[in-house]
Amino acid sequence: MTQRFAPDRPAHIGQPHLRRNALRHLAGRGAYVSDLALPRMVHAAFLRSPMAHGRITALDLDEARAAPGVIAVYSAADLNPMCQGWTGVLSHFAGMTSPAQSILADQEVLWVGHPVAMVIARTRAEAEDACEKILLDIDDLPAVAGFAPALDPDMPAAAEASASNLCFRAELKTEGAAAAFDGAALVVEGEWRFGRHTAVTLEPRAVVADYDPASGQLTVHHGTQTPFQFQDVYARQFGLPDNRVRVISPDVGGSFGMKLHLYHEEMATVAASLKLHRPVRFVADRLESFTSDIHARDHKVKARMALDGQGQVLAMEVLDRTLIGPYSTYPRTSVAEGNQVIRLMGAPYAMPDYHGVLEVLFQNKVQTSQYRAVGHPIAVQVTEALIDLAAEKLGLDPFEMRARNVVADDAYPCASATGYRFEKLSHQESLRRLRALMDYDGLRAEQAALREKGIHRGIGLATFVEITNPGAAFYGVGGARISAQDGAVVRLTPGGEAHCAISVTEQGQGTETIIAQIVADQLGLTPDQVKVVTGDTDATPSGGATWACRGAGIGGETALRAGRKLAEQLCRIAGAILQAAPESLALRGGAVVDAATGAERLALAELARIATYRPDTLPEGTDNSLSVAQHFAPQGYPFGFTNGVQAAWVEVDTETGLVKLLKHWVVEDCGRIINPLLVDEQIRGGVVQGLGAALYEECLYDDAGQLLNGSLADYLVPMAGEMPDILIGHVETPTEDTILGAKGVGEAGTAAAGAAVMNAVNDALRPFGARLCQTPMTPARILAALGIGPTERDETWN
Amino acid sequence: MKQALELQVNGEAVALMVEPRQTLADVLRDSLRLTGTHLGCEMGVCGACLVLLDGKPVHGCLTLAVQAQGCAVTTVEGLDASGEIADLQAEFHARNALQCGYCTPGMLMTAQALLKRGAVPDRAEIREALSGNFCRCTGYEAIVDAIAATAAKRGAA
Amino acid sequence: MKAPPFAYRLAEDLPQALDLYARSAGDAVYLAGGHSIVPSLSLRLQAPALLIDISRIAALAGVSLGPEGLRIGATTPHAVLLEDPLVATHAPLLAEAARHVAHPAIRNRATFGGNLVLADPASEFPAVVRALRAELEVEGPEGARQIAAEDFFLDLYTTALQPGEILRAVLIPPPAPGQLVAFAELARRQGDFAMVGAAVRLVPKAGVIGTADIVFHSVGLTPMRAVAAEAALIGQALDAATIAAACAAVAQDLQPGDDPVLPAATRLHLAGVLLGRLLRRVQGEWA
Amino acid sequence: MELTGSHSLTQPPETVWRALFDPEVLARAIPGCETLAQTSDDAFAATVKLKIGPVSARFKGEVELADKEPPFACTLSGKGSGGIAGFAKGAARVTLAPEGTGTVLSYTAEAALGGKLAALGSRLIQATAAKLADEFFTRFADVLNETTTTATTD
Repeated sequence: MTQRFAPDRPAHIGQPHLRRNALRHLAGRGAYVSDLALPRMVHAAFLRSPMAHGRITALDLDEARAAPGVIAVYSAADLNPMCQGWTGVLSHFAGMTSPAQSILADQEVLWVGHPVAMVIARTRAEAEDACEKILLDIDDLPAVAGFAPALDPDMPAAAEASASNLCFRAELKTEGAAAAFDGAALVVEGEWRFGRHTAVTLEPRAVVADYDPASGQLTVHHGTQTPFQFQDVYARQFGLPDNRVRVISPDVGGSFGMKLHLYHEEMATVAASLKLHRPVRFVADRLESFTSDIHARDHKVKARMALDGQGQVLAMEVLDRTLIGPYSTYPRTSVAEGNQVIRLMGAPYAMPDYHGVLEVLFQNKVQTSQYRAVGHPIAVQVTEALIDLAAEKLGLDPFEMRARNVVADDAYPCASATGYRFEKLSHQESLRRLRALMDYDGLRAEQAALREKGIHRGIGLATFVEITNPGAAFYGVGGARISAQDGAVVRLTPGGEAHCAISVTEQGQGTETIIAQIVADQLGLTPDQVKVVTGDTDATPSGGATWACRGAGIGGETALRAGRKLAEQLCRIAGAILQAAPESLALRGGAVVDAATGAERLALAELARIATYRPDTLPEGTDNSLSVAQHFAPQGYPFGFTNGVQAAWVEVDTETGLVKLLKHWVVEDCGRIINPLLVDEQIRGGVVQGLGAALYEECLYDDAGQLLNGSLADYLVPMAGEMPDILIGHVETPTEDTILGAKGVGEAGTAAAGAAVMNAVNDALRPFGARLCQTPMTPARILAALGIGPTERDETWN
Repeated sequence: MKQALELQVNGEAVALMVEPRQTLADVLRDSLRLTGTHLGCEMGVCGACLVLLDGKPVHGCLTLAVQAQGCAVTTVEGLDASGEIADLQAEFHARNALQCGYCTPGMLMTAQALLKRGAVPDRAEIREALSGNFCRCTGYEAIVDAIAATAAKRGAA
Repeated sequence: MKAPPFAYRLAEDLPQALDLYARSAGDAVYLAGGHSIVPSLSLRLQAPALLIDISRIAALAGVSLGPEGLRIGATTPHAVLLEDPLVATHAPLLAEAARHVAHPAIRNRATFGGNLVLADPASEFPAVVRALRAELEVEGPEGARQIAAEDFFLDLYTTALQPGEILRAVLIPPPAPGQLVAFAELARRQGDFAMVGAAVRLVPKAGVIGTADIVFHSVGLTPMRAVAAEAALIGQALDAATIAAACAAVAQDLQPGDDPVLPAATRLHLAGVLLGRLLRRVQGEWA
Repeated sequence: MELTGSHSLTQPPETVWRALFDPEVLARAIPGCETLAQTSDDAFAATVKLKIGPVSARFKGEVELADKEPPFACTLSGKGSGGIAGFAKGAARVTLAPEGTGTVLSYTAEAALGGKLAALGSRLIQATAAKLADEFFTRFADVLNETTTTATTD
C-alpha cells in the first residue's frame, strides 16, 4: 500500500496558497499570444462568407494583392494542398459521419464566417484594407438553419459532401425501460430547448506561427489549453517531424474548452508561415470570435420520467436532438456533448431503467463542440426539472424528493442505468450540508411571507454528477490522438530549489500553484521553492494538458509521483554522502533529515552542490541524477466522477419578466482538495457561466443562417451587477484510484447552475401555473409563460 | 498619413508618429509595447482596454491616439510602478480575484477610480461600478470582495 | 477590427470646423468623444475621408445657468451631467437618466451632444430633452439657429441637422413651478440598451395635472412622445384610475417593431408597465 | 420579416407601370442610388450608397422585375453586395390598382441582410428595411407626380 500522506510532514496540499503567477497579471505583465511581436512578423486577416450556404462563383484577389502593405493573398487553391484534410469522427461513435475539412472554403461556403481568402500584410489594418478589395461572388444555396430544415428529408444536406443531415444516432436502452413506464404510478414529462451559446473568452483566439527553414523548426505560439495536441496536429497535417514542431502556450486569456479545437484560421496561419518563412500572426477580433469560435449546446430534449407511488424514480426516457455545424469538429467531434447528455441523465439517482436516444444533426452554422461542462447543464436541467415536476405532483418537498432518490452514500460502488460506473459519491451528505448552509426552512418561510405581499421569489435545487479525470476511454479508444496521460520532469536545481516541468497547462485556474504545492510536499520544500513550467512542448514532457477537469486529478498525480521519485533519488544520494540507509532518511524543511528523529542531516542545497559540482566526491557508482521523469495515466475507473448540489434563490418580476439572482449555494465533492481558495473560485466562475446560459447568452440566427448578435453589445454575458454572491460548502471523498485522491472541479459550477435557476424561476411562478422550459430565460420568454406576449414559434418534432 | 503625437505616458514624455486611424489602445500596445492594456471587444463594451486619460478611466479602443495629443495617459504598468494601487493589487492577490488575468488591468482602473471618489462603496455600488468590465473567469465575487476590502482599509486609514 | 484610413484635423474653433467641413466635399464627420464613430470605424461600417475633431472647441464646452435656463455645451461628457450641481438642481431628470447611459468609463468621454446627434432610438438623452422641452442651439454653414427638441428627432438616426451643422449646446428651460419628473428604464443588465425606457414631466395646476410630457425611448424609430397617454393625464388628478388610463393609452401611442429577442407586443406591454411605475413614483411626490 | 405599404399616385396604372421599368425613375427612387444601368429589358445594374446613422455602406448589385402582369403587378427584387459589410437583398410584390384617374400602388416586401450587417445591426434591421422600402415608394411617387407636373406645363 502506497503511503498517502506522511502525518508529520508540513502539508501544503489542502492549504489556500496564493497564486504567485497572479502577481504578473496584477502588474500588467501578462504575456499573451496577442501581445507577442516578433521580428519580421506579418499580420493575417480573412475574407469570410456572408452567406450560410452557397457556391463561390467568382473570387478575384488581384486588386488585394496590389494593395499597400500586402505581402500575400491566399485562396483555397494556394493553401489547401499544403495539408491533409481533417475529419472529426471517432470510431467509438459507431456510424458517425462528417465531411472532411480543409483550410479555406473551396467552391462551397458552409456558414456565415467561413473563411474564403487570407490576406497577409504588414499590419492588421492593411490586411483588412486589402480584404475590402477582394471580389467575391457567391450563389445562394439552401441553408439548413434550425431543427425543422435539418429534420426535413426533402432538404438538401448542409454540405454537398454529406448524404444527409444526420451526423450520428445513438441509443441506450435497458431491458426493463418500457415495462417501467407501463407499471409506473406517475409519469411526468416535458420538452426543453437549450439555446446555442459560446465561450466568449476575453482574449480572443490568437496564434503566431513562425517557421524557420534553416533549422526546419516550426514554432507556434498558440493560445490553447493543449499544446501537445496541436504539436501532433501541425506535424501530421503539414508533414513535419513532431520534434521540429514546438507549440508554446503562454498566458491564455480564457479558454473553457473553446481553444482546444482545430480551427481553419490557425491552420491557415501555420500554412502561411511555412510559405513565407516568417512569423505570421492571427488574432481574432470579437466579430470573428462569434462567427468562428465553436458554439455549444443547441439542443432540444423530449423526456419523461416514471415513478412509483412513493416517488421513487423507476426510469427515464429521453430523446436529445442537437444541431451542430456543417461538419463535426476536429479532433473531439461535435457528438461528444450529446453523448454526455444522454449518459448523464438521472445520474444522481437510483434509477434502474433508462432509454435514451441521441440524434446529431448538421446545419449551416458555425460548428459546435466542447465548451465548459460539455452536456452536463442539459442533462442536469432536464433531470432536475422532471424531479421537481414529480415532487409537485406528489406533494413532496423538493429536498425530500431528492433525498428519497439519490444513490445512498453507502451504496457505492455502483453503476448507472446509462452505463457509467461510480466509485464513490456523496449525494446524501451534500444534500444535508446544503440544507443547513442555505437555511432552507428559513428561506421557505421568507418566500411564503413575501408571496403575500406580491413578491415572487423561488428556490431551485439541482443535484449533479460531473465527469472528471477521463481515461483513454474518452477519446483515445476512438482513435483520437488526444493524450490520456501526463508527464512531469522534476529536478533539484544546483542551488537546492526545485523545478517542475509538466504537461498540464495554466489558464488561470491555478495549475502551477497546485503543482508547486504537491511537489513541495514530496520534497520537503515550500511551494515558493518550486518553480513550475507549463505550456511549452520543448520544455515539458508530453501529455494531455488541461481539459475535462483533468489538471488536478491526473496532472496532480503525475507531479506527486514525480516528486516522490525525486525524493527517493535524493535520499539515495544523501545516503551515499552520509553513509546512511536511504530508507532511514526523509526530506523536510529544505533538508535531508533522519526519518525517525527529524534531525537535520544535510541541507538540500548542500546535496545539490555536491551532486552538481563535486560528483567526484560521491562513492563510486552513485547515480548523481537530480532530475526524474514520470508519466501517469489513470487506471481503474474510466472517469473520476464528482458530485454536488446547487441551490438558487431568485426573485421574478412578473410584470417585466426580469429575474433577480439573490443568492446561490453550491455544495461540492471533488475529492481531495489541493487548494480550497482555488477550488472555490473555480466553482464560482463556473456557476456564473452557467447563469449566463440560463438567463442571457444565446447566439441568435435567422432562418437563412445569419448570426444576428455578433457583438458584446447584443450577445449578453453575465456582468458584475446582476450576479449573486455564491456560498460554497465541501464534502471531501478522495478517489482511491490515485495517491493524491483529487478529482476535477472546473465544470461543477456550470453543470448545475442553470438547472437550479430554472427550477427557482419555476418555483417563483408556481402560483401562476407558468413554467419555463427554454434557456436563456429572457424576459420575453418569462412573460410569454405568464401569458403576456407571443410564444416563440415552435418547431415540430417530426 | 502619419501625424506627430506628443503625450505623457506613465509620467514619461513620448513623441511618435501615428496614423489617425490608430486607437490609443493600439498605439500603447503596438508602438509603445505597453501590453498590459488589452483588447477584448474593440467597441467599448468589455473594459479590458481601460486606461487613465488625464486621470479618468476611458476606453483605449474608443479613443483615437491623435485625440490624446498633450494628454497624460496612465496604463496599468504606470499604476503598478507608482505604487498607488499596491494595496488594491494585494487584495486582488489575496482574494484570488483574477484567473486568466486578461480583464485585470481594466478592473484595476475601474476599481481605483471608484476608490478615489472617497466614500466607502457598498457591494452593490461596487458591482454597479464594474458594470462595464467583463470577466469570464471569476464570477466577479472575488473582485467585489477585493475592492470592498481595499475600500474598508483606505476608509479606516 | 481596425479602422480604414482617414484624415484627421483638430478644429480650434467653430469657424475652422465649419470651414474644414465646407472643404470636405461632404465626406467628413465631426468627432467629439468618438464613442459612436470610433467603433463604427473599427467595424468598417463607415469610411469618411476626414474626421474633424471638435472636442477641444471652447464654445462647445461647459454648463452654465442663465435666465433662459440651463445651457449645456455639446461636448459635455455624460459624467458631468451626473455630477454637476447645476444639472442636479436645474435638470435632475437629466442626471437621473445619465446613470443609465452605458458604463462609468464610457460616461467619462462620451459627450451629451454626440449622443443627441446620433439619435439612436435606444438612447436615453433624446427622450429626456424632448420631455424637458429643450432647445438645441445649432451652428452651421448658414449661420446659427435654434431647433426645439420636439422637432429635432426626425427618423431612425436622423435629426434636423443639415450637413455640416454642429450642435453647439442644449438649452433646458427653467422648471415650471411644482414640476415633477421621473425617469426609468427596463434593461436586462445595468447599462444595456433598454427594452423600454421613459422620461416623464408633469406640472400640477390647481390640483390636477396641467402639463404632461411623456417620452419613451427604445420603442420606435425616434424618442416617442406618448400623446394619448399625455391626454389621459391632463386635467385629471393623479390617481390610480388616471394612471391606469394613461397606461392603457400607450397602445395608441406606440407601434414598436419586433426584434430578435423582444416581440413587439411584449415591448408594448413593458411600456405600459414602466409608465405605471413612473407615474406611481411621481404620485408619491405629488404635494 | 414582411413589410407592407401603399401610395396613391395621380397617374393611371399604365403610366406607373412604364415608370417601374424606367431607369431614370428608378435611379431617382432608389435611396442612395449612385449609378443605375439597364442590362436587359427587366434588369438593371446598380450602385447604391446607404447611410443610416453610424453605418454607411456601398452596395453593388442588380435590380430585377419579374412575374409581370402588366400593368397590374410585378415583383421588384434587388440584391447587392456590400463587400466585407455583407449583403442586402429584398423583393417587393407590387400591385397597381386604378383609383379614379390615378393608381393605388401597394406592396408587400421582404428584406434581408447578411454578414456583418446582420451580425451587428439586427436590433434595427426591421426598422431600417421598413424605412428604406417606404422611402423607395415615396420617392417613386414623388418622381412620378413631379414628372406629370412637368409634362402638363410643357
